[in-house]
Amino acid sequence: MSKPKFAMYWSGSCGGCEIAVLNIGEKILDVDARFEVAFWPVAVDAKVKDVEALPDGGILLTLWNGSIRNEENEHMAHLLRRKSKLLVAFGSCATEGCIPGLANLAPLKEIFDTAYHTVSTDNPQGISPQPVTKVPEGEITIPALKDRVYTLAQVVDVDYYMPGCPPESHQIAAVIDLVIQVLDGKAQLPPKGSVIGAGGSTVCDECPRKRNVKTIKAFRRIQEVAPADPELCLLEQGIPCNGPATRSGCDARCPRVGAQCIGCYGPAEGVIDYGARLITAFASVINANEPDEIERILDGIPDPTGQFYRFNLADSLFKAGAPAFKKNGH
Amino acid sequence: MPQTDTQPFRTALIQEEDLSLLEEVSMKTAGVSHLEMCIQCGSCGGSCPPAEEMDHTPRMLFAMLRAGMREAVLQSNTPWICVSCYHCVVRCPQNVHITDVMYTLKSMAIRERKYRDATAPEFSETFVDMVEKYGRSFEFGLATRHYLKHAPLRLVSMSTMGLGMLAKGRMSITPKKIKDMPQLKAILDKAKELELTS
Amino acid sequence: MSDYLFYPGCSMESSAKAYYDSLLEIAEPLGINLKEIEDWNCCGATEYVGINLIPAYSLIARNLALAAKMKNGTKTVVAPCSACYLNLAKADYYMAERPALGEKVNQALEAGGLHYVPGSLDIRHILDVIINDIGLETLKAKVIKPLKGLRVAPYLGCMVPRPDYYHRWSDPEHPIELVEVLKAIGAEVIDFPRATACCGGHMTQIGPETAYELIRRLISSAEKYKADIMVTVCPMCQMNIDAYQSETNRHFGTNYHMPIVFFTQLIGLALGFPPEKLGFGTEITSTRAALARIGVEIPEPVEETAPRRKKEEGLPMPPRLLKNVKGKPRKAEEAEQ
Amino acid sequence: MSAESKSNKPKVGVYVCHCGTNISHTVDVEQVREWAEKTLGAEGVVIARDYKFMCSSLGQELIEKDIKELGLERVVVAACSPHLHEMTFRGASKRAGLNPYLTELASIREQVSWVHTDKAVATEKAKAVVAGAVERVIKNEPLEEIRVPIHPDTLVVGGGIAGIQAALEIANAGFKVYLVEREPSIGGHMAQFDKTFPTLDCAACILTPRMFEAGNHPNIELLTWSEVTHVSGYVGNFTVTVKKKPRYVNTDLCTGCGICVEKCPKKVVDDVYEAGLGYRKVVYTPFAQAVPKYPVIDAPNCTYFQKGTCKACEKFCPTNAIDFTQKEEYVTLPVGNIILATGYDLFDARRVSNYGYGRLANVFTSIEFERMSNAAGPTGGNIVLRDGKTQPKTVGIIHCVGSRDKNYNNYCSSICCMQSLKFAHLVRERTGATVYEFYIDMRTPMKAYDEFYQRVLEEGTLFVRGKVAQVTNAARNEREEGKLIIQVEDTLAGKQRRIPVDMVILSIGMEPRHDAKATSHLFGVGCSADGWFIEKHPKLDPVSTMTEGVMIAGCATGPKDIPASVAQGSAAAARVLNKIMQKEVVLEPIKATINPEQCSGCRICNGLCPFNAILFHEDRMVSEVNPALCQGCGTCVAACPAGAISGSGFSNEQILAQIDGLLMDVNMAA
Amino acid sequence: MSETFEPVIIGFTCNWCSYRAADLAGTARMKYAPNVRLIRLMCSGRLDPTFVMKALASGADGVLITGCHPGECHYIEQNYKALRRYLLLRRVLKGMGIAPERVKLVWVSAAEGMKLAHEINIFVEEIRALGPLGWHKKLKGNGHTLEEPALEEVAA
Repeated sequence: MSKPKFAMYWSGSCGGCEIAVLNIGEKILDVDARFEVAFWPVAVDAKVKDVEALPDGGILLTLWNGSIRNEENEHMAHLLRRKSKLLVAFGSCATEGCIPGLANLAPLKEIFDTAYHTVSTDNPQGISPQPVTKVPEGEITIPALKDRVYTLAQVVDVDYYMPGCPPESHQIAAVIDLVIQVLDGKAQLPPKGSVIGAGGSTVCDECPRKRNVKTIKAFRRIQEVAPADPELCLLEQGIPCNGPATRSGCDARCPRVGAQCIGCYGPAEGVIDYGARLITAFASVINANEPDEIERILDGIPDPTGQFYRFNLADSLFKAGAPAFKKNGH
Repeated sequence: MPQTDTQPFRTALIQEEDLSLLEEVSMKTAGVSHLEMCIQCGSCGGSCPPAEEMDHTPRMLFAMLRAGMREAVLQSNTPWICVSCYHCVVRCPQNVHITDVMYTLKSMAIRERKYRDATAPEFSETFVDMVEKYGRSFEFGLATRHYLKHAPLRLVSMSTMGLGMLAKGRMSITPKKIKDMPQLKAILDKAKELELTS
Repeated sequence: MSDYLFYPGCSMESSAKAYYDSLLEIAEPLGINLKEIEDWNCCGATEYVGINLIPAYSLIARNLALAAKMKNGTKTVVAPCSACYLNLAKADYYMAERPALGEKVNQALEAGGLHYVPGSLDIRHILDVIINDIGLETLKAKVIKPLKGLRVAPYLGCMVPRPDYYHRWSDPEHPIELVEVLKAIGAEVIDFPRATACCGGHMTQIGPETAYELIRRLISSAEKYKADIMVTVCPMCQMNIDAYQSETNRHFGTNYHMPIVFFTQLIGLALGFPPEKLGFGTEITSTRAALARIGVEIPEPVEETAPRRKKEEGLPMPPRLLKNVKGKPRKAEEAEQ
Repeated sequence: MSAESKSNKPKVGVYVCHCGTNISHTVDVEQVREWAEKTLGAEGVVIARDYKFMCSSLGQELIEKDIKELGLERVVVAACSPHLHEMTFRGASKRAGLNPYLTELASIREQVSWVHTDKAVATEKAKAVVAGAVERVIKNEPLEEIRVPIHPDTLVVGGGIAGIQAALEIANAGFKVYLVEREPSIGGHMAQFDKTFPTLDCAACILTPRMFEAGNHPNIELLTWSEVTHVSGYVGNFTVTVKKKPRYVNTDLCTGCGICVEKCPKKVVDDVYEAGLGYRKVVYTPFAQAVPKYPVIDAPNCTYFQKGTCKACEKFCPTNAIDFTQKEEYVTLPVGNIILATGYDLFDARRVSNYGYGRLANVFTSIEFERMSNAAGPTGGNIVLRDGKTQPKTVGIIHCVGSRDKNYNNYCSSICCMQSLKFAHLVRERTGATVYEFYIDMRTPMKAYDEFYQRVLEEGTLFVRGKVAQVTNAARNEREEGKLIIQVEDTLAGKQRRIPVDMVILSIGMEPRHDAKATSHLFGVGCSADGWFIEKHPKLDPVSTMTEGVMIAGCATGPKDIPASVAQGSAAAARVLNKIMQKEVVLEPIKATINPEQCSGCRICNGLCPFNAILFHEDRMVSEVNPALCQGCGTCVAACPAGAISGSGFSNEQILAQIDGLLMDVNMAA
Repeated sequence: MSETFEPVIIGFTCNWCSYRAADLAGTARMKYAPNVRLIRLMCSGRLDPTFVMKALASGADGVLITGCHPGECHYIEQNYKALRRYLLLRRVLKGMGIAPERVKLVWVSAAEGMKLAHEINIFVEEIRALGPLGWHKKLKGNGHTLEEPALEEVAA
């Protein structure tokens, strides 16, 4: 009998997730041993038509890495959904939009201009790529951008979610192990829709730093606190650490080495809006009752929206900032 | 000061009540007058240094305002006796802006020509004329003009003092004038068109 | 050297020249840099408000608008004259408290191409600046010739400590600021019960009898407390008590002789300036006798002359409430005079 | 990552009330009913009815019947405010066997029909409100009320007359009371007074027996010279820590003979009991009838403690009871209920500088006068000037000092009028002096109070209606020389008057204790901005607070006279007794709970609970809510960054669903 | 959108003060704008920013938050926590290009039925002036065609 098929796809994202997978060391051999890699542009040379040729559900496991930024992403999402038994939103981009999702704070036009018509771009003729370009040979098309960045689950049905930017390699290994055990009938798959490769609590759960009741008189950026107390909870030192609201699973890597958590593992189990959790968490530790003083303390968080939605904007209640809905000539 | 014959003392209120009076005064007063908050405790009347000269204590005047006794209030000499010492204001348990209410009553009395002794109102008007003319007050002009009109006799006794002041260089016989009179004039002309309505 | 926007007021150039001259003299050594407001105008005293509100406040506000245009670094306007100080402060306060007034006044100002945002300036009296910005310690340090033995009656009058909407003073009726300053320059300050009583204001012009009585009350109690001289911060008070003293005497058949000078003049003396530079001699009621006393033996202490309770006998008294001069917590013994 | 499942919704019944015509005159009730049945059918509404009066027994039976016959699992009643009839309809559901917390009341009367006029618009809003309630109730979960046993002991804080009264009531009912007082003796302000209005019986004569009874009651444990430092726990189960300040006197050996006091060489001004008007020794009992009788050494003033010498008291003590080595000790007491009778402070008359107190010798405060007129006081009851000898010939009594004044305290201190009248009587009785009373309004509302006013009028006291402007020593003429001049407008004569007097008495008002805010936090009771404790309900529940098991009595909630304070002492005691008799308390099941799996122990919630209901387990690094302590405000629920805290009764699911419901029409339109 | 825009506003009330104020306004038959739909919480401290965002994202044009006056919180001091969250939430909204004025916090005691009515009327007008938010419509965009939603103006 032939090996079950495995696929991995890279849409709107940086590709770090692909590296993270390759980063799992010899485990990668198990993948090769137990699976036939049907489609994985980074690793093997298979074409989309090969995928189309497969029967529906022909792929057992697909790890989808990346957000849905353009129509091609969306098209592939539908295709691989159809062809896969298990579709996993792999990494922050796929699960919650991640950094690409921040584009949802700006109008499409502006994003385009920034990409093609700013000093950082060498574009002497000022070319703006068009969805359709006529050339003597005929038409060339490139996928049009969607009005905003979507998460995978916002366009197709997703079986499992695996957060992280990127997911920690040991977590990836664990997940692969799990699937293999399932294949061997040694384990059960978790219920559809669950989050895999992560913990059920938040980063503080894995953070070794000492914690007390928190009362903050000032928020300061980490470079302004020199040196930060290596033992004490960063938030208690006024450093806006997203750990309290961010799903555990990364083993508190950043706080361990004295950098505040920026929230790449996304919201904890059952949370509806990640940013909202941080708003109330940070507001709760402020030790002031007078509006003016509170405002003064809040000035210590120069970009609250960025601070709270760096990874989660596309999956937040608002999904985007108002400018993203500007009607624009694109 | 005894009740004058133009305002005979009566024990019954004979004027038409004008219940809008209190609000009108309050509205025309700078700041928030709190006039309606008066509890008639009399700390103003008790505080007032020249109270004995007044037809009515401030408190009584406020009661009359409430009662809508427009004529009597505007004819009362009380606002004209007020020396703006603000003792009543800081002692008032209800934070009524008493001094400013007095200013309002003066201006109303002037506008309606209700005051019974012209000395004070005309002194103010003379003062203001000077200011509107020069942008500065002009004590010499003010004093002379004022005394000539209202107290020619006092002028004599005053003149010794006046001369003293002149001699000591504390009074000049020529007025000082600000540079941008047109600007001031424009401002004041505009201001005179405006009324405190809300 | 700290900068202040300066609003002299009309009287400083005439009846209160002594105040002006002495202030300008002492400003430099005390580190006060006064930048006079460009083309300032009369504040309308207590007269204009009694005639027409909006023009009156527009008149005042023009000065504020001009000052606001000049402010760089400092937002503090200093006025030495009580009436000016109060008018400026009240205009600023009321324009904010009563937005309707603020709008109207600004409408008027626009006609002159000006605008004023209430609250954008701090309006303060020179005494407030000296005690709270310069500080008693600095002042003490500058004293060359303490006024030892000069018994002064501190007379603040009305419009500086009252109504005090901005709560700048220790008390509206028995403030200690002037007392503190006079003590700092070594004068012997009497416990003057009428320190904030009224001098009659403009009544000297329009109702002299009324004014004379108020003046009499002041002079008589200053005499009773054996003051050599009264010290004021207000041109109007100085004018009334100084220039109308003879009138008052004539009116009551008394023969008081109570000179009154500006506190800046005495500070000037203490800082070692020659009297003539400080406008001494321009007063109607001569200060010669009083000034002659400076430097002679200490006269009998205040307690015995002033009709005050004796201490350490009978029932104990509650300690005085310790008032704070801003930035300077006071010690118990200082509170007791 | 949202996975909404619309499957198997519970059966909901909707009942729209006409409330006579109160609702139906502005809301088309029939239309709402019909709409609920049709449109909300998809949401699980199986039946919708309207009825004239849902709260009537017939209306309620309607619901019960449907629950039984249609097997309703949720009920929504669209009628009046839940504060009116929530209990009623929960009761109906309960009777029909449905958990009462599965019933919601949608307020379409107070929030719709009574406040809007346009019928069409009102009807639409009513629909939205109903939709909100339906969506919400679907997410409701069955709740069980919580029952907690009650510890029979009671803590009474404050040994004034209110506290003493409360303690005695409870002790006499046979239950243990701890009475904590921060001064060396119980008795409070009342012990300072001479006579009490309006009956003029001597305060000591009526108070001392009560003090003695309290001091010797087998069920009352006195903790004087002590302060409560920590309170934890909840109704029925408080744990209180009390700091016992060192007396430096061994109370087991001391017989209260008073020799130490006699021999102590050092006198200091007594600011507390003698209100600064008299002196006391450094080792002292505040007053003769003090309970307990043991003296206290005032260490900061004691020569031995300061210089290491003297020890006169120790030398002369016949029982060697003096013990300079004593240290403060802490005792913890388990109690079921707490009564706060912490009383009041007096207004600092020096703040009214124009009245000259502290500057003019012969201006006295009411409390100084109480001491002066007290036979046991510093002057032996002689009414004299500050010189200690001269009797005043004229006395002015000024009302409302620091009260009814926006510059100081806005409120009326309620006792000052009567107290001033009492003073007038005493002055005339003892000195025959001429007495002036300066008042704004004469407030004598209680039993026999106005009669007393009449009596004082009759005695010839001169009343001047006017708030005194100033008291000064600046004379204007011989007549005023050497006198205190009271300057006032006689508002009834309409004239300013200057009245020379020898003595001025300022009737100073009551103020909240200077440390009231701290106390309110310590015991978790509400405290208004000015500092008076807040009653659970100012009219209907004046001795309870928002914190179950903590009662308040006396002046801690605002100025009161002795009868009122005593009445409140008894009332609070009654409240406590009925709790004790119930043996257990029932608590509303609106509580927060923390899911230990999700809690990461970040400790953000710990600081948020004013009732200290959230404890942190260092060992497991998780926080936990103590359900009996939790008051159900939900602040921690809203604050938890991990979403690990859920609040029963007001869960996220319920509220989010309600939002969906309230906005249903908007989304249908779109 | 129609010519006369009728805002839809979600109001959060505290069980002990503002909700009772609403009852009072009712019993006193005070009339006020029908645009606000109230939700009862036990305390303004229960207000989770999620609720506000949820309301705005699902079609509300504004959110009114009400609680006990400072110092008078039924739970002693929880209204201060509401205040802190509110102030931070407004900053985040601004960052999202949503006018922070769409969310307003007012203190209303149980006795202030009149004030509540008044505040509601004021807020309704303020939101009317801001125009519709219509976020629920915006989110309905299928990703290819965009309809014309009103654009927020936020002072930078």
